[in-house]
Amino acid sequence: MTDTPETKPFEPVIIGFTCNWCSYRAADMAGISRMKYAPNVRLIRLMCSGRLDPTFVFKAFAGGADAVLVSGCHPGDCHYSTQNYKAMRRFHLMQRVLTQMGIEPGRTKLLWASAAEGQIFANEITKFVEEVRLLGPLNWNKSAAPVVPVEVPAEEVQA
Amino acid sequence: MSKPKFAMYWAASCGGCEIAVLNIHEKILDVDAAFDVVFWPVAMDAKYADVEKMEDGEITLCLFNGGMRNDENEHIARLLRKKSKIMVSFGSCACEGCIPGLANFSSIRDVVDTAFSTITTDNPDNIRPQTSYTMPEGIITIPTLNPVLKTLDQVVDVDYYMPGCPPESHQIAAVVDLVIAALNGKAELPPKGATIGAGNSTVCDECPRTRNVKVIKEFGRIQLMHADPTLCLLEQGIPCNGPATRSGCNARCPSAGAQCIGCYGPAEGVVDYGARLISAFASVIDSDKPEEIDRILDGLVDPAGQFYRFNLAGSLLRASKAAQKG
Amino acid sequence: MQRITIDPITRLEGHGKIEIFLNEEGDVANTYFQIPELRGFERFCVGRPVEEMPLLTNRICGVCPEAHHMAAAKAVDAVYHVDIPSTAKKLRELLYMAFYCTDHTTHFYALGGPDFIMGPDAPVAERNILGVIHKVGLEIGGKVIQMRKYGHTVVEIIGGRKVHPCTSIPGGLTKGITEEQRVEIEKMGRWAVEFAQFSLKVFNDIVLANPKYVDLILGDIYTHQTYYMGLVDANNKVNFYDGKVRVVSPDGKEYVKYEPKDYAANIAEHVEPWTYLKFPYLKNVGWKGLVDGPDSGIYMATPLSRLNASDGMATPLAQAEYEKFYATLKGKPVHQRLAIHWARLVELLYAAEHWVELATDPEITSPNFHTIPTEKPTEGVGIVEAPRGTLTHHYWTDERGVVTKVNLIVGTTNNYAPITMSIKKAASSLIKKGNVNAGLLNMVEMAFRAYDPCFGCATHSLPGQMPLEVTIHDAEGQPIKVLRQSMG
Amino acid sequence: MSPAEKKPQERVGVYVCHCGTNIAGVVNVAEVSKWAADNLVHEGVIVARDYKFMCSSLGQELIQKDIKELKLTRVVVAACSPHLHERTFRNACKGAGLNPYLCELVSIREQDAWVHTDKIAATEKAKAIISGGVARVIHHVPLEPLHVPIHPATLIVGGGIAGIQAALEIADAGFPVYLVEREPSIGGHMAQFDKTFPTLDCSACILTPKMVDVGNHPNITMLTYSEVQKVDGYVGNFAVTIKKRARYIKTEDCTGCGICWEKCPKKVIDDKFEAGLGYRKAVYTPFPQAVPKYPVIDDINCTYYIKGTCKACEKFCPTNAIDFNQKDEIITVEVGNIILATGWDLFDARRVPNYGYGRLANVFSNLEFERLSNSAGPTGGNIVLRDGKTTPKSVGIIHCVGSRDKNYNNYCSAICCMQSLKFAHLVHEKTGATVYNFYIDIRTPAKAYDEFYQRIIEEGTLFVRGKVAEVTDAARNPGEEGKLIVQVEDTLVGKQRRIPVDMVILSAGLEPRFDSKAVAKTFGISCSADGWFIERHPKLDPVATMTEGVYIAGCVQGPKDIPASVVQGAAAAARILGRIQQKEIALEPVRATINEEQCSGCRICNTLCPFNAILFHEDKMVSEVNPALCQGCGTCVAACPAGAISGTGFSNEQILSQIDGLLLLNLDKKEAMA
Repeated sequence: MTDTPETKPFEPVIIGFTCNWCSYRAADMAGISRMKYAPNVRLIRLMCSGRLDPTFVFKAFAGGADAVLVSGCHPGDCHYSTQNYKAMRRFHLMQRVLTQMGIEPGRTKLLWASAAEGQIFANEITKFVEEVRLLGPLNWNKSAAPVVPVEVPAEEVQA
Repeated sequence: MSKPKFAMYWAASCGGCEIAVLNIHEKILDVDAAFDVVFWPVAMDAKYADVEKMEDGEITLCLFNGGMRNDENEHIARLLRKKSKIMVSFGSCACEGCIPGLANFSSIRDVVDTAFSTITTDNPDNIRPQTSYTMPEGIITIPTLNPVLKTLDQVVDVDYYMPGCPPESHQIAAVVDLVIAALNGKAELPPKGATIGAGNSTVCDECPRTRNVKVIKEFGRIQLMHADPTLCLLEQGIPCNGPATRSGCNARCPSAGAQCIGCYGPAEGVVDYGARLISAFASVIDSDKPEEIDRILDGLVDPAGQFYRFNLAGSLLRASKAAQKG
Repeated sequence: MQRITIDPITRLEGHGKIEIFLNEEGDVANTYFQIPELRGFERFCVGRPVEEMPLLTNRICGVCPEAHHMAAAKAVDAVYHVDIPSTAKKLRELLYMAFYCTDHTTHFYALGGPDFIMGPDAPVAERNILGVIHKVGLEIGGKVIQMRKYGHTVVEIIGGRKVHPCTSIPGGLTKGITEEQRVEIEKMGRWAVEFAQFSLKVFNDIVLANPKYVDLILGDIYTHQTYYMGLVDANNKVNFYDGKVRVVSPDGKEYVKYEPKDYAANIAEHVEPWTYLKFPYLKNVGWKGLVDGPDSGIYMATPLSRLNASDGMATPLAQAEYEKFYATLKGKPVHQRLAIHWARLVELLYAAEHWVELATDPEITSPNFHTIPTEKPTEGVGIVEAPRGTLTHHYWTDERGVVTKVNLIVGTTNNYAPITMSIKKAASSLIKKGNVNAGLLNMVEMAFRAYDPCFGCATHSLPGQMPLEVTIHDAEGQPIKVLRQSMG
Repeated sequence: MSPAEKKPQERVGVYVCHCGTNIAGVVNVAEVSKWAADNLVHEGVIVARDYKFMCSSLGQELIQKDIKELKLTRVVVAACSPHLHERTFRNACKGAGLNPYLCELVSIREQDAWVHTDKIAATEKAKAIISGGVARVIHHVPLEPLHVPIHPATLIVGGGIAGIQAALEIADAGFPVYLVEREPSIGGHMAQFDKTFPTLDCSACILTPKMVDVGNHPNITMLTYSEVQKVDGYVGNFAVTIKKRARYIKTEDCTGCGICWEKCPKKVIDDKFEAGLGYRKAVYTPFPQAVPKYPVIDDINCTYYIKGTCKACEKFCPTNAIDFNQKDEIITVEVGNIILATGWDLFDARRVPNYGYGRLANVFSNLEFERLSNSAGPTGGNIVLRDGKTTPKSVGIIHCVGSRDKNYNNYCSAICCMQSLKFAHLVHEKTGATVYNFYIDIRTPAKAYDEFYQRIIEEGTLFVRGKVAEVTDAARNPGEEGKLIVQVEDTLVGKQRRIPVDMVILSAGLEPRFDSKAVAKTFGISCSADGWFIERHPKLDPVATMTEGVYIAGCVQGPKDIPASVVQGAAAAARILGRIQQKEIALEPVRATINEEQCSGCRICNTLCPFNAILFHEDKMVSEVNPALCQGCGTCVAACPAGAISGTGFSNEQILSQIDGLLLLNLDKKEAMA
């Protein structure tokens, strides 16, 4: 976990998972068109968002990433027909688990971007970086939150 | 000539592992015959002083069960590691934290506060146990609890892992045979870091229930239905951890009509047990619409607990350096 | 001031630790019995689906997981306000009887037994199960192992697993038993009855026939005037699985009898800063410190307590033994702690008899073993008698049946205060003028072991050997003398 | 309980490209390569160099020299996107004797230099990216492409112009073709048309010769009145199960003389070929030039099958070719490749109620009009109203019916403009009526198309720019009595107009076949949300699909006109011929494999593969991946609860290590270990 001194602003480290056919090419597109975005994201290329194993996301957080981006083809346009739907289902469940683990939902983002949407890709990354900057570094002390708030109302004393 | 030395110890555990060892019944006599039992609190005089006096590596085989809940657990783990040739992480607590590892969902402060503020607790001054306390007669001390419960291999180097809560007696017997044979040069010990006394596949491999392709339309609660006794529980919507849980238990719980709760931990080579189940369950959810997916997932009232019931302390997130700081 | 540290005594959750402080005269100034472990089930069970409680709380104790499984099962039934089918109730109780036989057997032969069979002053090396076997013959060892095997077999048939059963759910069980299984269970049950009678005979021949032991039992060192707690049925007979909690005062009169759900109005837990374990006491009598007598809320929950708190046993053979018990020990209640061993055997016989009753019940093989709960889950209490004392589980849930709060008062915990007192009493009466000898250790150990302690419901030690090491420090705290007993 | 981290001792070379100033202008490449050399030694990095253009032959030689002299076992190139030069550098490694899959290309141009301005941040990011690449490449394994033989035969589904073109191309090249057609005859929609734009040559005249060629071709097996039921196998080795519906005609005896349908007493409205305007018999061929020539008996309408008597056809057949007991036949053919040319369905104009089609007699669909104006059609080519005699004096043609309309289909159907212009011309030519074209935009984007548009304007056709709101027969003034009134906002003059006409022709759009989704599933390919089949690449690979060995041609891929369909038919054929010539095909070795010992047969993965590559063995209770069908998406790898499935090229070790690398955790393993 990166402890940043008050002096310089907190620069989040974000790991991004892209699909070989859409979002990775969107990143290429952003590059080719020289669009600028925040340098905080480091991308990993998968063949398909369907390859995304929650282990990868947990590994990234455990390794000190402040946030994780998951991206793939738009629903309906998956290069492998329907695999991005599986990615979507996993993402939903994964986020619930992460929340219970004390990691704010805002630290994970699911982004659909086609090969042509370099601009969207660039904008979303910059936006995401700012959102994470506001959340601050991943704080495990703070985040070890109870799953259900423990309340002890007095009247419950009589069983 | 002296027999090889045997030790067994429990850190933060329930004692079930000891009972499981005793349940190998007559085999226990083989252990007694093959080994010189030098340290086994459940069975005999247990004094750390004796162990401290031993040569390093003097103990041939040490079965260590229980998690690392406090500094004393860690101290003894290090001591026994030093003195033992073969250190076996024995049972779910040592291997992956087991049920007590669920405490890692909350801060240790939270855990203690809860224990000392229950409705029957008479604690007007809101007292908490002190690791060192001065009584009129003098200072008395108790161990310090760790911020998170750790697995054995997060504290010391481990030679073998033997999963299960507790490990099945027939598996223990088999391992005992293997080690004894190996000591007599009649068998090969597996490579360091291997999991012993368990299968390489998952519980489904041993489960007698019939299986079809998986399509989850709804998650159910076992008490709210009369489950079909012959059909795969997961296909009936009951969140059964069998698909991701290492085989070796003969699928006891599913065979008895209860879902597998995952006490044998992850299969060979799996990095994060819970992630396997998250990915598997979610993948076969029968919907492509976010709202409907959420509705179906609402049927899983405690996903993290479901997927990390025995494995939280050993999970990527809760085993991370960062988490252990907190 | 001198200080004696007994560390470690046998392991109880981590390991228990006894501190004995001597005053300038070398007499006992005070003793502290510390429990250094806390796992926090009350906290981390919060957020879990309530139907998992019988599986999670199992893991509090691997020696009596059956007790936690049952208390939890009854609590979750209560949470869902569901009446379970009588077949389910009988199956659970049958499992529980088999468990009791196993557990009581283990304790009597491996733990408590040696003290009497071998004698408190027998050489340490012989004062264990092996010594017992040598003295009373090898076949008894076989019988003990057989009894444990049979017990675990029944637990596995009904509970699905030998350790940490898994079949109890809100509304009953996940499975029933077949006729073949029933026949097998009945066979084992009948054997268990004979075994229980045999065990009482062993106790009779070796202990009661020996005046020295009887004196020891009746001796003052091991006597405390406390309240006694136990679960009783409608006829105030001892019951392990169900009924009301009855408490009798030191003079044997019924002090209170309450429904499980009213436990919180009757029990409170005192906190000390030097131990992780709490001291339960009778709320309405109050906490007066570690002292006995009618004005102190300290109570005991053991086999002896259950006999004291009841009007008898529900099965004929056990009832006869019950009467003999009080006749021999002259009056009721019996305050002598060492009588717990005998009481345990009376319970063993009852458990075995009831085992047969249930195994021959026509309903036992019925497929009607689960009722689907229909009401909204809210809150529930489940109480059973664990071998080591009254066990209370109390859960609160939200409308989805997810646990929001948990309270547990675990078997042995009930006896934390009495045990502490016993240790102090034994120490005080044996340590005079700083004179400490090995005999002290045996005696303290016996005071201790009578309770069959299983702190924080961890496990207890086998066989017969209570590892004790006593270091005597001088005023500067320098060790001046080390006494130790070991297997040699 | 994670397994002890593997600590391989590989010899890694790192090559940082300047790409002229493209990278070097923002990233301090010299610093980066020095950093790699200093900080990644324990990972096995023994050399790190930077160079102006790594992709140049000199750059490649630099790498090859190191591979040979420094005995490199792994190569990491930090340059542009793998999509640009991965193959380049892999080949370079191969040239130097290193398995190409032991080379990893990481992008510090598209993903770094080109998108960041802060030079320090960009340089630091480059280090992380390279660290990730190094951590990953260590876990690469040598891979060999998968070689599978190609069966020389080809299956073509759909006997329209695209399918016909493809069939002839392949057959002429000397390879066997199975041409499957659902209807009794090949020809498709083109056979229904009168004239074809812009040349106005007669559709039948240009199509019929091709149909005959197909019919007579020794290399073509026609399977008309047939449907594909099941496809097993994979590229090069498909086994296709086809259902041949019973014709009740002994084709070996039938001469196609036509006496049977002459004598057949049962008239049936022909809503297929004649678009409901004409009749056919219960025994029939769809049209005179049908190929094959022999008819079919429509057993739904045939009196014999209804009443059990009649058999007129049988009585009169000179060659006893009628066989009422014929049964459907299931056959299986082996092919190496498949072309799907199943075409399109016409948008049902009834779905636009305000245009009155089906309600107002003289509102016609474009297909109806084709038949009306076709000299072989029900009116012998006379353009008349529903009454069958009255010639219209004014005709309105409405464009974009069901197309470019968010209520129906968003897409442009591509052919309607030209088709409507063609209609306008035909009406003029044959009736001299006044013609209005109601259009949104006129699109004439092909050779000689716009010239045709100009010609139609000159012919005096009236053009009203605006989306027609309604077609009604409710007259508001005497002038409108008995007419169809077209209510439209003329957006050029900016006012509402009511234009009375005698006849309205709706240029209904093209839609995917009603069963396109099912067909896609049968062949294991994907269709877009609206139902058109998805090509491998919209620009660079328009006729291949993501499924190796399955190609698409014609309107099945999206609306297009005849020339475009012919082009695609030929293109698909060319692609397949290339394959057949090679006799075998090399597949990318990025594949999933299941460890049988670890697989528990839980069957979680079974439903996850869109290519049906995962099969379950009931006997062994384990699942298996067919490597030739697997496309390497990795979804099953990620889903396997037992961790029994591994994916070559994108293994867990590779990705997990890359994460460590990107987070710079690999700089000091001791630290990184929790």
